Amino acid sequence: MAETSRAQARATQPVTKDGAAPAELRDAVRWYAGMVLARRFEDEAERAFRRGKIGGYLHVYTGQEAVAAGWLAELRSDDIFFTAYRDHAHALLRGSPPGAVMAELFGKATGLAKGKGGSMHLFDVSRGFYGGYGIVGGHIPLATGAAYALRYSGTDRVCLCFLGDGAMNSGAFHEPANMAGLWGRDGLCPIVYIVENNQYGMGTSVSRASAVADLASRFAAYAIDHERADGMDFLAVRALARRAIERVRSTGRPHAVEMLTYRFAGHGAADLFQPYRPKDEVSQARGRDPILILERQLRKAALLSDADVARIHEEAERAIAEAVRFAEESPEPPATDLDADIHA
Amino acid sequence: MAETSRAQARATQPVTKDGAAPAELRDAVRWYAGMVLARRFEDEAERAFRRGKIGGYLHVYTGQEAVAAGWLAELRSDDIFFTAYRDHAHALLRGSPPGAVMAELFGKATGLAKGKGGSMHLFDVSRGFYGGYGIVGGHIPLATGAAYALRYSGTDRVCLCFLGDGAMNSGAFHEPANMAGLWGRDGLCPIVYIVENNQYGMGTSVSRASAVADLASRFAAYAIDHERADGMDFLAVRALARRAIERVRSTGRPHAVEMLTYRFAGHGAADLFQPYRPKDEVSQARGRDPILILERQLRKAALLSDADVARIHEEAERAIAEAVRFAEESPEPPATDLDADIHA
Amino acid sequence: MPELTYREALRTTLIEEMDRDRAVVLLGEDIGLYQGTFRVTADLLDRYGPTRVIDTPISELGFVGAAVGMAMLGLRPVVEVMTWNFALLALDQIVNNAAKVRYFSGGQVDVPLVMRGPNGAGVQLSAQHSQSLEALFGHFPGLYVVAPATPAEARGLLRTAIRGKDPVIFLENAALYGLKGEVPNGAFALPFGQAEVARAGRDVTIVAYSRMLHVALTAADRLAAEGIQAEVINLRSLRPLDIGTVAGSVARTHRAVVVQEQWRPYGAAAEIAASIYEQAFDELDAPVERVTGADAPMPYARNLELLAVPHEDDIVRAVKKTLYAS
Amino acid sequence: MPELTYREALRTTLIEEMDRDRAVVLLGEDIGLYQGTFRVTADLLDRYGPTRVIDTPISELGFVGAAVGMAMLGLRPVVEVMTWNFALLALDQIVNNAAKVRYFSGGQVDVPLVMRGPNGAGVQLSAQHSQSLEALFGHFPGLYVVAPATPAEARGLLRTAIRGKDPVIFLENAALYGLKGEVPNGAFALPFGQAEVARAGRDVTIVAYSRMLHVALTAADRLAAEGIQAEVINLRSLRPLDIGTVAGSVARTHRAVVVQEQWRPYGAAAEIAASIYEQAFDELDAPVERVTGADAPMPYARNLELLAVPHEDDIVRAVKKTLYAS
Ligand SMILES: Cc1ncc(C[n+]2csc(CCOP(=O)(O)OP(=O)(O)O)c2C)c(N)n1
Ligand SMILES: Cc1ncc(C[n+]2csc(CCOP(=O)(O)OP(=O)(O)O)c2C)c(N)n1
Ligand SMILES: [Mg+2]
Ligand SMILES: [Mg+2]
Repeated sequence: MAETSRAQARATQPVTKDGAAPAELRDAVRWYAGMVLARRFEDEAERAFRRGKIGGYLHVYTGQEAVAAGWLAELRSDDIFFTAYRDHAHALLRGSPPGAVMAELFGKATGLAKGKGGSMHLFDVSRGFYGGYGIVGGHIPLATGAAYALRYSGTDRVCLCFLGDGAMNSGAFHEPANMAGLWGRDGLCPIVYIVENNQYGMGTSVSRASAVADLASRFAAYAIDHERADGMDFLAVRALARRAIERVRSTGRPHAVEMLTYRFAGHGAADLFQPYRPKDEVSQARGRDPILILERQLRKAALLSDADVARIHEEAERAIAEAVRFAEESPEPPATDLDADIHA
Repeated sequence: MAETSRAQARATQPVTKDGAAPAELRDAVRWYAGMVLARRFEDEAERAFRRGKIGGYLHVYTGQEAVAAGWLAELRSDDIFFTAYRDHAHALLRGSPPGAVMAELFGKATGLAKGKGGSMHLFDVSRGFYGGYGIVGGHIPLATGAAYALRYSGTDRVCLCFLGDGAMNSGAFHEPANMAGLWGRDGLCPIVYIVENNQYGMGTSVSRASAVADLASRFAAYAIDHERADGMDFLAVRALARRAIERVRSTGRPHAVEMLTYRFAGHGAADLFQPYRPKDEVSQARGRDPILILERQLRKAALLSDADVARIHEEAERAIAEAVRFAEESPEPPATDLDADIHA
Repeated sequence: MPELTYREALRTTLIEEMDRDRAVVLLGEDIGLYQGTFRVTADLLDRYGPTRVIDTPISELGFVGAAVGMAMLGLRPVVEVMTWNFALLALDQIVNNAAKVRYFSGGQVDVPLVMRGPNGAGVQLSAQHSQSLEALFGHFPGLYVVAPATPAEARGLLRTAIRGKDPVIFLENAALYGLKGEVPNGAFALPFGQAEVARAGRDVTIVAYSRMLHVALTAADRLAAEGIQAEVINLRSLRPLDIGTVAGSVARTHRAVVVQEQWRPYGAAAEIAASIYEQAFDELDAPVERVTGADAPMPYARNLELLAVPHEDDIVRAVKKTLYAS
Repeated sequence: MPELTYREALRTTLIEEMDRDRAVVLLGEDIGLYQGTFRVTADLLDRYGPTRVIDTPISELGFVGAAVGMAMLGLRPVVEVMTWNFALLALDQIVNNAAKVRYFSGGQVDVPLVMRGPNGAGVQLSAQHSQSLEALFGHFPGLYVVAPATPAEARGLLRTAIRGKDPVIFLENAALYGLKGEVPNGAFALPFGQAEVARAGRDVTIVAYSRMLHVALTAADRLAAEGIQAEVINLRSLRPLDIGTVAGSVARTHRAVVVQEQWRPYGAAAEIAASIYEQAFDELDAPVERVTGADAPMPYARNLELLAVPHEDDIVRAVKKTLYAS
């Protein structure tokens, strides 16, 4: 918590005395643009879902962008990460082409996973993105083992494991977290567990699902260092991410961070009325839109002008329109793909 | 911890100033006799195993007797409990006939479970003993739901759930513990989790299996009150059990206790050489034999004489010999039992 | 008889049983405040309160096991699994405790537990959310496994399940929740292990259950237009399997096609086919045909998904194969 | 060729592969300091150290999933499940991640994971510890499921499993660990999906695998003494199933008996029998007989347990039934 307030303090005074931008501001405009792109992508995906172009489940990331952006901004290009099904922004912010991401949602052969995975199973292994999983908590053991493999293989690569607040009540969280604590003693588990606490698992609030509200504190049960911080402020997230990733990289020990955030949209595209949360809670949360927070900070630091903002939004608009066109025009997977990729 | 030392202090001064025995000493001789009986039962069971009279797995409780005795001494007759496969002493101390327990191990029709469950699956529902389970951790969800049912049904009955240190690393521990924390808020989960920390899960010591050595502290992750105490001193265990059970009964909230104890024998009858632990660790632990500790306390309080001790051992000897005879002479289950008890 | 949807049949039966017996409690993820993913439990939290309609954390192993414990202590929990896919996480509790504890306790406990929720493929839910797991559950003694295909069956089988003393795997299907049909009132209940002749015919026997029943009936319509009279058997129950009714039909038609949605190897149709041969080998004029899903994880792309699940065409083709084989 | 026990064949193959490829690591409960419940990994902790021989907590879901993650990152984990019963707790990781991640990632990852350990009944281990789960695992595409019956197969199939790129369910059997047999040296490997004619005969085909192969061979000996020549097929692999070899045999013998240890409903013999009919219906002179375990949770009492598992008598009886049926 001390960490957080320090980071927050820095974020509100982004330019240091001698006029040099601190590390968090390095190419922050690029990440601002990335967050805008991710947001526009989600809006368009929801529209495409209603047009019947996207099937199955669709879980958008609207409101949480600063978390993925802050962490991926500090992730080295050869590092890796895993997440659950709310995964579009993670792919986009890591640099996967928006067209390939959209094509995956459209179930097309040009999709990130050849149209075989869909929205919940984005993968871009060439960029270190190891998926995209639909069983709540199911990817946490994978990420933990992957972290072990990275260190076992003699590298200093690290692994990020994004997970939801709801996932923390699963045995699939408890068991690998304990193993990470054990393996970390020997410096063999370079992982950061990033709990994206968006306050709800579907319609169940954290306080109704978890016996303790302070989710970070649960990592004490596994001897994993942990902290809790605002997840709506990109600069603060990024500063914290840098320190955490550096530490994990140098020690090989796991680290955990609970990011306080909010899901602006419904759980999935079918969750329209959200009887489980008050409307004003949502509008209040929207008042702390991570994109607008960063925008204000960058403007204040004179790193972003009205013209820049307009250009970034236009570019995002264009990129997403292009992605949709690409997805629409791409071919379906060939019938022979049904039986492909089952075995090597 | 404070609790423990207070209890220990009391235990060494068992008779209060005005000469009245404190509550822990109430019928303590009876529990001493029960522990002696349980110990003799285990010795005989191991012998019968080597004679080929008992098959499958055989996990004896030698060394841990004060835990089951201390808790069951305070359990009301209509209360219930669950445990794992190391369950003979629990049945005996609750009053199940030694003959029926031994007959179960012998696979006889007169066994507690008609010979269908064996050593790992003792059951005596008439006495509130709901088993006896072989999958590590698998009974913890059952016990938690059972506790809910007791309170839901409007009773003030409570449920004890004995579990091993090794079981705490399973999702089958984490998930119900969290639910107990939640249900406890409404006073709907009158359960005590009794972690029998005998230092090992098979050949894996607590420190090699659990990222934190202080197992009780893990219950903080579920907002469950917890304490840690010596499990070798019957009087101390009993004092603690009385307070814990009273509290759980009156509040309907879960409580957790880690009992520090030791398994004198191998994990199971096949675990002869125990390469995973030093011999002197075992002999040192045997130096704090719970039966001898209680014996000393009772002698000091003048509640037990040499003659009493001799008589109690003789009676145990006779009871166990009788149990073995009963088991040997009992018939096998009829062939028709193979298909019985599958459905109602 | 009123017309109800499959969903309403389930929901009103829950209400009737909860009104009748306070031992009936519901547990599951988002069944309360969220009103249930498929709204089968809509409004029930308001009606019965949070001690009877229990929203659980995402803890399948934990809450299924807790429900087993409740059942052992005399409650009658009805667990909603949001989809059966997630129940794989609870499999140990289902097969090692629920199904067996009566047995290994020597008959000292009842386990009146119902687990219900949608089974099988939806629309583009991809590999982890599209499994049809009846063969897996059907393998374990101690369980009942039923799969209602109509609103009436949904009510009749659910009532039997709730009033029983044993664990029941109650397999619904997402595509059926909106299906309408007449549903008997009152204490209408259907026994387990009784298949039904859903359509009479003399040329071939088609065996199906759950959603595949409707695909089979449509196929039978098409066959009828070509002059082929298919008899369609609706199994209703996978464990126990009413092989008598199936074999009786085959004794009349001498040909059989078994339909299942899942992967073919070690799927339900294998058991049904093997049992048909055992009961009616001499009656058969052609090998039993199995119509099954593709032996692949479910792909997301709609075109591939359509190739992965059985359609009426596949049934028609299989029927013809049995007819022209002999 | 040296004579080795099944256990030694497994252990020495692990050693050879670990010496050859540092990517091979072992994980499991008590495989290190305790030396392995069945001593298959005896001494390996000393040999390779704790980073390659990883004693895990009692966390089946966690360590199986971790091994899948290791495999995705290029290691070749070999997981010991103390017995396959406990793997039910890890089923979600096995079928939803290990088996499918190659597919739903569009082929972006390999999963060279081996899970091995004893499957099937032991002696008086009772209901929770005596399951024979091959039909369950065989159902899921993306998995290989093999069941070596001899020391040579143990080595040959384990090597193929470790060097492969896909998850393998490697089913051993506690009763076989002490079995001796000749085991080829060097890089001896057996391909998956190839059954073997373990004994030639012209009168009837007996299909078996794992421990049941030996029961079948003893039954064949007894039948031979009565002048009945049984051909015994050792499947070795359940997924894929080499139905060609089986059907080829049935085409010669015109009769088949399939043996499995598990519960009959939805068991492996159903798939094998159904496949035989599909490939060789016209060749069959009698219905395929299934010899299976009793449809009950495993009882503890030895007399009941003996009634619950198949014996050579049951096979002999089934063979005679096929012979005198036609
Ligand atoms: C094991 C399992 N149980 C239930 C579900 C259904 N489900 C999908 S998402 C979800 C909520 C998860 O909440 P959280 O982890 O907080 O992630 P968020 O959706 O908030 O990003 C549930 C219950 C599932 N996919 N897997
Ligand atoms: C899920 C599961 N995994 C593994 C085993 C094998 N096993 C039986 S007992 C045991 C150790 C359990 O240790 P602990 O919980 O400390 O109980 P203790 O034996 O010390 O009483 C293990 C690993 C099992 N029975 N169940
Ligand atoms: Mg959430
Ligand atoms: Mg222990």
